[in-house]
Amino acid sequence: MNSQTNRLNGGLVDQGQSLSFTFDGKRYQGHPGDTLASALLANGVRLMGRSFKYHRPRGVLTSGSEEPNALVELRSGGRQEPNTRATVAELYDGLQANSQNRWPSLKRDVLSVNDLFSNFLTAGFYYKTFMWPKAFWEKLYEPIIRNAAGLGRVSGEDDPDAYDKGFLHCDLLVIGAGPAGLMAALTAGRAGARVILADEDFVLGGRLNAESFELGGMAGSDWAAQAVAELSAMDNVRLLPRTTVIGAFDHGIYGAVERVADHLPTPAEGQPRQIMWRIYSKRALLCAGAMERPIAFANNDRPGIMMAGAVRAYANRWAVTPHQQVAVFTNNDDGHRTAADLIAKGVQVSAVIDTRADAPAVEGAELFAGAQVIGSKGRLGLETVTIRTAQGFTRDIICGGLAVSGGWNPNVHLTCHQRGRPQWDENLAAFVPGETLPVGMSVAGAAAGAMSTHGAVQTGAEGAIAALGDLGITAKAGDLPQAEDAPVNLQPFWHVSEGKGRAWLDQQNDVTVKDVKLAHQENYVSVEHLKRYTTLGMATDQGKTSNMGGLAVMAEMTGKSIPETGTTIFRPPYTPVPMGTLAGRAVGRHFHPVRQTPSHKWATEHGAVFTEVGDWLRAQWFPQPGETHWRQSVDREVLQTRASVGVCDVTTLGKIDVQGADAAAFLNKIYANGFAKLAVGKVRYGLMLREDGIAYDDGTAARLAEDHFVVTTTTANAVLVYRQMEFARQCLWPDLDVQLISTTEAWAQYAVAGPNSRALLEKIVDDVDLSSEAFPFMACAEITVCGGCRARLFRISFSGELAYEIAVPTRYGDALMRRLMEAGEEFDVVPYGTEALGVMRIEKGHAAGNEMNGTTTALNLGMGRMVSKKKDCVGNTLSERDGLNMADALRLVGFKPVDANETVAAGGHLMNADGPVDAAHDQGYVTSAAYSPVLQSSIGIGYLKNGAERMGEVLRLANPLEGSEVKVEVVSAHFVDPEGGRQRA
Amino acid sequence: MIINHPLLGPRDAQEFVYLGDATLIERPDWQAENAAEAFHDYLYLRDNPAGAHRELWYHEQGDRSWLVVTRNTLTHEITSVELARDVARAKGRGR
Amino acid sequence: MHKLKPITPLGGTEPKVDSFPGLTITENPTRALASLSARLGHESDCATKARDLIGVDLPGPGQTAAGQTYSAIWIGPDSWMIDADHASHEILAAELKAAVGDTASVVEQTDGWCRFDVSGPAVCDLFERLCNVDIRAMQAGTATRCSIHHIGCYLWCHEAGTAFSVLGLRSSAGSLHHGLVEIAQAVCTA
Amino acid sequence: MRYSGFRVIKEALTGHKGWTPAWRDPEPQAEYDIIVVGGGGHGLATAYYLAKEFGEARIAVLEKGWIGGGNVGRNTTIIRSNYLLDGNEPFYEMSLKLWEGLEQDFNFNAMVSQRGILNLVHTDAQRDAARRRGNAMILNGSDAELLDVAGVKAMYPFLNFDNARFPIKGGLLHRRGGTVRHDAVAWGYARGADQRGVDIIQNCEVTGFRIENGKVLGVETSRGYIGAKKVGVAVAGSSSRVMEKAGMRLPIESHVLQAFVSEGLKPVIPGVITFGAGHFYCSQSDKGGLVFGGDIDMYNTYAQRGNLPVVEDVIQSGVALIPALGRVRLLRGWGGVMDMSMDGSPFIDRTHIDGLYFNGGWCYGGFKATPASGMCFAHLLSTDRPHEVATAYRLDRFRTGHIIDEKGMGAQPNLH
Repeated sequence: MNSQTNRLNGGLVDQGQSLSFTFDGKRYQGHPGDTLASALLANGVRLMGRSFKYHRPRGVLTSGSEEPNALVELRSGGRQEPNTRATVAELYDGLQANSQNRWPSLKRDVLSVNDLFSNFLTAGFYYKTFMWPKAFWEKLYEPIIRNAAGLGRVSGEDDPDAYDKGFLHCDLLVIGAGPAGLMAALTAGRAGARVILADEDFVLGGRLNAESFELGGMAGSDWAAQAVAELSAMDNVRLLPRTTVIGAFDHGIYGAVERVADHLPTPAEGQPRQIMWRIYSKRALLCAGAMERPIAFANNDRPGIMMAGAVRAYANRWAVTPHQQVAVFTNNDDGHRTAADLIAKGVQVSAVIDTRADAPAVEGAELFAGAQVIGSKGRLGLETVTIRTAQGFTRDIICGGLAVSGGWNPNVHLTCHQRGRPQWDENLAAFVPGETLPVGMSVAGAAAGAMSTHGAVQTGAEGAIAALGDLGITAKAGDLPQAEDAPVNLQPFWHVSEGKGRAWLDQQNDVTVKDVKLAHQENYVSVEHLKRYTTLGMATDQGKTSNMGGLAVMAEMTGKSIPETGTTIFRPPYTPVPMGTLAGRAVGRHFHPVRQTPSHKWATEHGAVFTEVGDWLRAQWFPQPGETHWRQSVDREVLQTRASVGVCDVTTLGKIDVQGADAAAFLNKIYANGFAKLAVGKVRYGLMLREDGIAYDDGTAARLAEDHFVVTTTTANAVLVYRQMEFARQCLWPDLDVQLISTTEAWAQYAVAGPNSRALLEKIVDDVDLSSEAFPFMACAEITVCGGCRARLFRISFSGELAYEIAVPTRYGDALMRRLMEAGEEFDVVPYGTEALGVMRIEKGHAAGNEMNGTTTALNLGMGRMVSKKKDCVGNTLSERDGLNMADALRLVGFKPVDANETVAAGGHLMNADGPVDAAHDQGYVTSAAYSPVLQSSIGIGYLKNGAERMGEVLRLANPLEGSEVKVEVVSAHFVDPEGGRQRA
Repeated sequence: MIINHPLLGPRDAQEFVYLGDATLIERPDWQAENAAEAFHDYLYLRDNPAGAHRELWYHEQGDRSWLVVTRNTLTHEITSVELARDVARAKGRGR
Repeated sequence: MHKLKPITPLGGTEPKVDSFPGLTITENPTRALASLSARLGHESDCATKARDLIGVDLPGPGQTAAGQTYSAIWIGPDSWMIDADHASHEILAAELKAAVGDTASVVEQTDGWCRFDVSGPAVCDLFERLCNVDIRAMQAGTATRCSIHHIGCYLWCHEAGTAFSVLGLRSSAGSLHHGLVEIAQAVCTA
Repeated sequence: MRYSGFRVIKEALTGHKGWTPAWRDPEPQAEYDIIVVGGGGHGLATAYYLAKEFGEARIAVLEKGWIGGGNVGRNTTIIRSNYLLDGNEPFYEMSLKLWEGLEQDFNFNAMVSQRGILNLVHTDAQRDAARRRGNAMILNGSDAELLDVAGVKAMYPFLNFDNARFPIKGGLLHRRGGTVRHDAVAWGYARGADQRGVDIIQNCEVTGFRIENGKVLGVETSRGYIGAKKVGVAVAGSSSRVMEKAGMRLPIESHVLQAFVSEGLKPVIPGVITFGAGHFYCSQSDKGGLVFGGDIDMYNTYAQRGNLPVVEDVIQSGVALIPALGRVRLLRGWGGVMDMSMDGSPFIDRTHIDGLYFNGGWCYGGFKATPASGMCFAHLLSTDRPHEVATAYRLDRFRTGHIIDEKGMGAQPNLH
């Protein structure tokens, strides 16, 4: 037998097919075309959720994305979606939903006890109590509040679905596919413009599918289907159903979310769940329609009390009624349509209660003109409403559903996204789009206040023609389809003052008329104060169904008009968006691209441990059989390099090719030290300052020809230095003849370091004399290797050993690494990674990122004399400020533990040998530390006040964070070969 | 936002890196009497108007041109876009 | 000929090819590249000398130009990327420098880049989910910089709507390839 | 009226008739001893402490819109004292201590909740920096703990530990950091100040300063001229605009920082957590919404709204850190205009105009600084001497080179 007791005939659902789904574990049947809400109603389920604060039983209020009440947890496991609106959840076979914010069950929710204490839990009560005893807030009160609050649960499991992002371009973006949007798209499409038509619904047509009246001499839904068919046949039109335009951003850019697979159990293989489209529109036409608003009255929140337009939509589109007996409560003609449509569908309309004394008659139902609903009964679902008639009698009316209409609010949300303010329309008693719209946006249809179907198609066509006109595209109006053009007959009416019990404004956040009155009493009168104090409109619906009511009550209290009282502006997103959709594919391991070095393949084969250096993956060390701790590997790599020879991939250093007649003059300006006189075939260390005089980056510049340099930067600053050099070239010295381009990736570069590096390279290079006489320290040359492979050779050293850096075109980098290892066998060559590199540079006292931390000067680094005063260069003027040249300025020095077994910790702070250990007595800090296998001791370098003058002094290195304090001796930062003899060997 | 690149036409601002006040082009003379003061004002006291603002953007994800964009900081409306190199020359910057 | 064996940006000895219904993605390591930037005040000499070598005028912003042997892509004011077959023009930079002399700066760029040739009817569906370019409006012979999965790329249109090349940073070839393939799987559902 | 649980019960039983306005709406007087321009958190706190701690009378707060409408009402509610540099840490530590006693002090529950703030580290260099900072915090009397991966896992098991592009290598935990109900801070200070006789005047925009021979005499406002012996300006976000009326140029740029909140969820994130490999920080409000933010939009702006790229960048980082967030929905985003200073640190100082004082340049630091900023600005306004923990916040520090650059980014406001 059919359990769908409230299913009517007809509608846009396929009653020939059944879909099975569960709600709170109970199995139900629905049909293709249903939403979860329509299917539950069809099955006689009115109770769908619990409210946020008082855990009041709630049913579905609307039939759209503005739904505040019917929020469920959809799906399970990693796909569990809390707070899913049953009104937009498309039914699929096997759909699984659970109610939320209740325990143990939806019918019996323990926390509904809150409702009994509601009088104590009025707006803002928590600001006035829970302050004593102080400790109790965090330990007792807050945990209770946190557990009671919140709505759905997040599973905590990883979301298994993928999300795409995309970029679309069009002449005209039409937002909303109701009568106005469809007419606009047709008009623009027929004119040949590039059109995108987006609508959040899975069936295009908007209210045309929810109403019973005709358009163009046929059922509205048929006209919509016909229009959609014509549009989908146009190559220049792109239809985006199930796509919500979530925000209007600067310069015609719109965000839109397409729900690709939410109507399926799981996305198809390789398919995303949703797509985040960024739409670049030359013009946009907002045809978002309007939203019906409630009338507040005592206990107006019982399951079964719904918006009149929603009841109509359920009946006409989904062939569903909330109950077999429904009453209507309205202040305008539109509410009467609900009565008529229900009657036509065979539903008993027990009464039409119209606040207007002159309400038009209704056929087939009793009319109470000039009457009000003053209360309702029914614990888990509406049973009766009590009304006060025009004559002053009270009367109970039996009904399981009440369709409420307080009039319609144009859907102005997107017009506010750039902080435009809507303006008041007396006739509609509603806000309509204001003067200042986002640039390129215009509005048509009900969203613009044209409430009739005729008004919609007319303004839709006109809107499209005008928008395209701006773009020089001529579109023709053509004949408009025949449509109803009923005027808006409405008598503003916001809430019923009579009646026992609370009258609800914001049903999700449980804000009542009383709460607004209290806010007024306590002077939280400005709309923003009202919102924040009562939480009105702060729920997941952003107040779509509640803001107006709250404003109206506040206006009543202040004696001002509604527009004087103010309006809250809406913010993106229009409806809540899964964060996965906004994140897209760049998450997990693909959060950032990976940059691999030329020797990556070889290093992987040789068991390298890799580390992230920016986006680069670099070999950190190369464990050998038997090595159980990384230190063993690193020590070996260091010792073997210093004893014989080691090879390290240094491709990641930035390389910028600098050419031009003025190349030398240019480098002279961006480096603090001089470059004009650097000879061809030579390399020089360069220190770059920021304009504020702080050390920025360092590297080398090799002069390959009079007009040709290759500059290296640190790995971290490669992009920034290139940017800064382009700034200097284009903005500061535009008439210097210099051209720049990055060659970081084009060359595979390896450091070959150690006493045997020359001997090793001699086996590789094609007859080049590498003797110190022919190729001294800091020499460079373009050569060939391995029988003719183009290469660049630099004699520079980061390790302090006799060392070279050799570069070949990247594609040969892998082969060169293999060749170097093979040729180096006789010297027991080792590959070394970034750890050994770091150890050797600390042993040598070379500054790196930890030292050039953006706050240190050349003086701090001990390079004060390098900053030329004889020329103009970036940073030299401001580097002379007193604050950067204090007598006791920090100086880079070395540290050794007095007891060689102790460890120097990077990040430790230096304190005098005796005296207090606190910030006031801070002498400096250690920037980098390592274990030196050469000195067989932990060592560090760092900054010490007046450090250059304090050699040999013993200090305390305080590391209270890790509870250690070590005595360290101040030494030169050059632990190994301070004279530099080795690198010149 | 969309920046109408003088050479490439409309490009998403996301392709650009923002630097700020275009007066950063007007770097003071290092040998001037008041060089220290001039550099202080140049680097630290930049324009920050509520309204039309001339500012430097770098097309890093594009052709690497530095641009001078005139943009309203209240509405984000962009009224002109120039190649910074041309602006710099017009300001008398050279070698 | 020297003894060093090249590998492709994806690390193979042979270029990688991935086929999908309506789409083929081919790694292409067979091109040589060199940048050409006119020296200040020598812009027109540079243009003349370049034309003598390439056989066509250097293209303007957003454009490319194809000669018999060489093609040119505009990459910035007075700057171009010159493209030729690698097997026969491995020392493209040297050839170019010889041709333009002191009128321009020339820099070898061949191995700075990885290149994927992407073709088939689904190519626009692919790129509209990869980069912020009006791909359906892109004409043959145009090229633009764009960002794909945070990787700076050149997108070069050979045939409107069906044949493109993507040039990305060589070190990121793996990530770029992953990005192309995972979206190809999403858009190419036979 | 004093707030208390007892009072709530009494009012509930008597129909809530007794609740009085949280603050009055007085008409401006002709003259005040001290005028504080700006009814945000800092301005209201300044007025509160002037009245309460420095015994000043005849004080007015002038607000162009509604109080608490600036950044105190549009931030991510985080409080902390985890700064590195000597110029900053003592100030923020004093601020945190003030937070700890604030509610009892001004008799308003602002839900100060010391849930702990955890800065994740993903590289060895970050760990070294975290160690230096943690030690600086402890040496300044604050608290810090260095966690290893296991320690982080124990607190936040659902972070991306196994499939991360930049693996988590530990974190710096600051247990006394946490969150506060931001609006309540403005209301609490306003109510406390009002009860001590301060005139809080809303919808009163300062349109100019009356200055004669180098001394300020009062302010021109949308509600007429108001005289004052001293004027303190605390209008972060609009500092350049307002001080321009006094002929001053500031080392400040205005940028927008977007913040976001998710739909309400049952408790999932206990404290405040910050990603070290991307722009993302997050906490969960008592109502259940995840409150999070990231980086600023990078360009100068006075529009209290941002653009899509930053939204996507922030949320990308969020999902990269917490994969389960993919299913959580973003409810709302908003933008606050920041005073981004040239070194990322604020100003609390006299100006070259006698009687005119300035408080601003708070970058992101403003909310957590509210109590100390109010206390120190009140100290300066009342005694003409800087408070000992705020001596570094001088307007001339770029001229002298005594810069306070926590991030080491230099004169590039949008990078601080």
